[in-house]
Amino acid sequence: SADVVEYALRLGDDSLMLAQRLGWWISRAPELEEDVALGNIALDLIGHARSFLSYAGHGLDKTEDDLAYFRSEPEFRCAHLFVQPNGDFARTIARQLLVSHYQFELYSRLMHSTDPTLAAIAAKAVKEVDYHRDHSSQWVLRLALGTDESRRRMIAGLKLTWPYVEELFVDDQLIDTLGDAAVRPSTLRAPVDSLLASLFAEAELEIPAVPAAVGGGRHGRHSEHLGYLLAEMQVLAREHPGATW
Amino acid sequence: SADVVEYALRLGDDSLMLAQRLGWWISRAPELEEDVALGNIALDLIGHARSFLSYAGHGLDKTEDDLAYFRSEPEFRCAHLFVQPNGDFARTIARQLLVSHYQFELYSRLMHSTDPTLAAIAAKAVKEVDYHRDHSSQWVLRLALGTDESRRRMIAGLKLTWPYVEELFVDDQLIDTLGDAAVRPSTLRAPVDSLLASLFAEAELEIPAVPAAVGGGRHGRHSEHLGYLLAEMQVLAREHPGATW
Amino acid sequence: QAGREQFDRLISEDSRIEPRDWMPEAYRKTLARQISQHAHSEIIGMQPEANWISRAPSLKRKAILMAKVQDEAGHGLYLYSAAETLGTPRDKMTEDLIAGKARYSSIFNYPAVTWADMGAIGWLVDGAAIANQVPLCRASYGPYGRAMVRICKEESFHQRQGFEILLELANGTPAQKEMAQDAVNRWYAPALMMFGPPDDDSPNSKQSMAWNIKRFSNDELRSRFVGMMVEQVKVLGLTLPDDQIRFNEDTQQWEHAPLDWDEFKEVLAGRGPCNAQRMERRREAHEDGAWVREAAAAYADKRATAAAQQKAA
Amino acid sequence: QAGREQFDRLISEDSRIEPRDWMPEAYRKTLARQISQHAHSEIIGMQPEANWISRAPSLKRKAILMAKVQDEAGHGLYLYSAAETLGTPRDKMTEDLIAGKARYSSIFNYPAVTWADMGAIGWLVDGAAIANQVPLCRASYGPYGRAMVRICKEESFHQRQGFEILLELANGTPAQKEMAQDAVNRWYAPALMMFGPPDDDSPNSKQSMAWNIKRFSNDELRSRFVGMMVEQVKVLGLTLPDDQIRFNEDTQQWEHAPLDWDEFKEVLAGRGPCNAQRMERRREAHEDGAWVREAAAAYADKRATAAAQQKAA
Repeated sequence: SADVVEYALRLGDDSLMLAQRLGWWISRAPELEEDVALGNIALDLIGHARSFLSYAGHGLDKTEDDLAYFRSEPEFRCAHLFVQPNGDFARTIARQLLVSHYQFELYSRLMHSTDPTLAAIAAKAVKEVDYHRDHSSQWVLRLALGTDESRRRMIAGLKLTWPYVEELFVDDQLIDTLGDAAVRPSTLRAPVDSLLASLFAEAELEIPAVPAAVGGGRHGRHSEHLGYLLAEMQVLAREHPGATW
Repeated sequence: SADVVEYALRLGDDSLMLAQRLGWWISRAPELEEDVALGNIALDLIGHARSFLSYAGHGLDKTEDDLAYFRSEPEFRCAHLFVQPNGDFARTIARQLLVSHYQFELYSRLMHSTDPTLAAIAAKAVKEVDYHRDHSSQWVLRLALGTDESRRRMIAGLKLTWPYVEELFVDDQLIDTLGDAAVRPSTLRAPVDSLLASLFAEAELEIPAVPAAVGGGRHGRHSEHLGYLLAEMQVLAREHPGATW
Repeated sequence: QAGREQFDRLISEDSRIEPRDWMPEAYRKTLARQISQHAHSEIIGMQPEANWISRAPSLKRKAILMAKVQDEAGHGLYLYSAAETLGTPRDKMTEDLIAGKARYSSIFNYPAVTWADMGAIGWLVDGAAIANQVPLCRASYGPYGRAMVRICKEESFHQRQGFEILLELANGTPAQKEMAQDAVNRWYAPALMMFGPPDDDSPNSKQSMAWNIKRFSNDELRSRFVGMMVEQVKVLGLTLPDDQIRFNEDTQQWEHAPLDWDEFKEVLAGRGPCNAQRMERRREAHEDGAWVREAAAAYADKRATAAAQQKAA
Repeated sequence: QAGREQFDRLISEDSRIEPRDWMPEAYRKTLARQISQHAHSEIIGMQPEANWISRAPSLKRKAILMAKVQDEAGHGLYLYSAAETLGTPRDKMTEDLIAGKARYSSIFNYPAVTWADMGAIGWLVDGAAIANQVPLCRASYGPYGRAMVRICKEESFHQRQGFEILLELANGTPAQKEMAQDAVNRWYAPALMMFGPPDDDSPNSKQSMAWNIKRFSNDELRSRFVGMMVEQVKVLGLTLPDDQIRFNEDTQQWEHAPLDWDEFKEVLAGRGPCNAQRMERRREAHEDGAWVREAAAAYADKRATAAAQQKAA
């Protein structure tokens, strides 16, 4: 249905944008092991994005590439968090921490979706996201408890990222309509908060006291960052419309 | 003639690319006075670019915007120096120092070109570039003689920029053909070197001991930087082909 | 006491207070807050427009936009200078901004997501700014009034450019026209809110009016602005997203649909779409520039010392 | 003395030398230089391809390219480990690279300016690398040979992917086909030069062959490679930019046009198009990552200390 398509776009666009961001690190990470690790995460995310976008494309008679390369900015459905700039390694890790905890809770429920395709994609993705969650949690501990400098940066990275968390947990009409085919975002807040709370306790970190930013990504209202990301991501495909690669 | 068109593209593309780079600083400079100063320089450069590209466009039945927004990467004729990344303020100043000394010597000769349009554009531009030269020279002194940190950065910025100087002074077939309509790049090397030598003496700086990079920009062989710059610069215009703004 | 009398006299004559004149502490504080807030707005206000410099769709528009954003830095400079005459150094004001202690106009916490926003910001946001600022050219504090004269001249120029951008889009392709209408839809209400809360919810206005800083109430200015816009939007061939605009013959005021003051307060409290981003960018530029400012200061010191030694020798 | 005899015996039997075995200092040095240079090439070689990750024109290609560049980081890791068994720690090798004291394959000093370069690099550059490396799987030093086995497997996979990219382009639109031919034209000669200078100008080859590190001469490998490419390019429907390729029945070797060894030496001396850029990027990543590595080390120390204390208590 059109509603499932819309929902699949949200899930696919989230992962696509974050994969695009993470790809930047490959060849620039603090150590070779992280070129590999961040590359793995980006690859997993692009895999999830392809599954969700292909599924959405079925309903629209479009390919995953039509959707990734030939939609304009307001047609994307990603939340703002996924498009946030990489910043330094700590900021990237902060974003990854929040995303992976959110996605883990989401997929571990979505695998019971009444929509069998969504359920199948989620069942596969949840195992990978579990590793992402572990990767970012370990880094949060290292950075928060490592040196003064790394602690300062970890705190700053969390602070810059925190305003974009709230949007992840906002319900809307689409969610009401989809019923048990989708996962209700607001139900994910408590489990995510509780896991983060125990990690933060171990890392001696506080929840940043910063106001939430207004989102709107689910309805095509994006931050100023997305335009640049799309200009770069789509440039070649758009230069050769109709070509195959 | 086609040769003058080609030459005007070189001059126009140089200034256009540097204006595009400098525009980034407006709203990000180290102090408000520099938002204004770098903005002025960028504006001057975009003015020069428009003059040269309009002139080139005459011969090609194209507008300045056709040339800026609808050429593909190998059709641009800028030298690599003008497309180098901004880096920190010191690197931007290093690039500006080299460009403005080169352009000053170039335009102060080109104003005697046998091509009256080129001569007129150069005569106007040379006065503005004289200010650019002064602006960057003053900053080189401040940074080189200011603090240890600023000196370290100034030296690093010069070192990163130096490989791209040599390309500016390379003659080729086109220059031979144009005769007195153009300025022979190799003749600019000595005056530029001598002015830089006295500035460097005052700033207690050395010419960086780094090898020159192979250029090729005049013949459409660009560095990896240009593609990104164009993707961003051209994205909107290309999304709306045929539109006016 | 003589100072107080002179101050009161100057105010009652509608003359100008100058930096060396005696002034009540509350007057000084009100002005310092207002002028620095205004300066901060110019500086933060550079960001949404700077966002389109690199992507401006023609070289002419790119040049105009660069010049405009650069002018805003210039306005910031005049205004910080004016505020400095009240005793607060620029550094301190900048620190307050970075630390989140100082305010700037909430409108800049909305994103500029399309090129048409360059038109809508020029036309609506600069338009509202001018409506606010023209009376400030007669503000009782001399340096502020004079800065405003200069700024208003440039702002009208900017507003005309914004109007032109929209006009070009509105007469362009269907996609361009749609982009223009969408931008007007998004910026209209935030622009109206730039005049500040309704008069019955604006406790400080009265004192500012008594001091000849403010000349008209928030609602008066807003009403006048709506009246201008409703005419101009017809020339554009676009519409304002408000079907309740009408001229009330009784009050001789333009009326409009109620505004969402809850949203205004949310954004003011930091919960707008771009508050965090704007502050981060400003902080980053300031911190990244620290070594440059230190170098310039150290170099100036060295030169001064050398000059003094030369003189002594 | 016993060590020397054992070493000579192992070499003459074409057996493997292992890290704990005695080995001549020159053998150790030659290998350490060769393996670390090879590792550096993997790491610097990530850059031209990483340059297209964000712009890859389909999601499938984006994923394949990401995986490839990531594999190169993995190859770097195996090779640094192999080199470490000869006594040089990874940090030291990295520092030498950053300081410009260590070499890497010159081919990566050319820019990857179009998407077709992803094809040409895979097909020609990885192709040449494989031709070079397959014999190294039998290199006398055990850890090197074993690393090469693993790497060669992945490289052939990469080469096939490069070939597929070119095949798709060559069968695509005229613009795509032109892009593919242009990339082949640019990468062909640099790829041939990857085998190193001609045999009469390669003074160290003989010793390396005596030690069973090298198995074939530079020219032999190059000739064999040209023979493979000249067949494959027909399948692509493209041409190699060399009209002098022919099989010499007398020598049983493929011949090709003379190569511009002056350009090779220029690039080797740092005067290629991208030498400065590649080094800068690596230095920047290394320096920007220093605080992360320090944090990880400090955290590991704290954990170890805490564990030790717990054990003691």
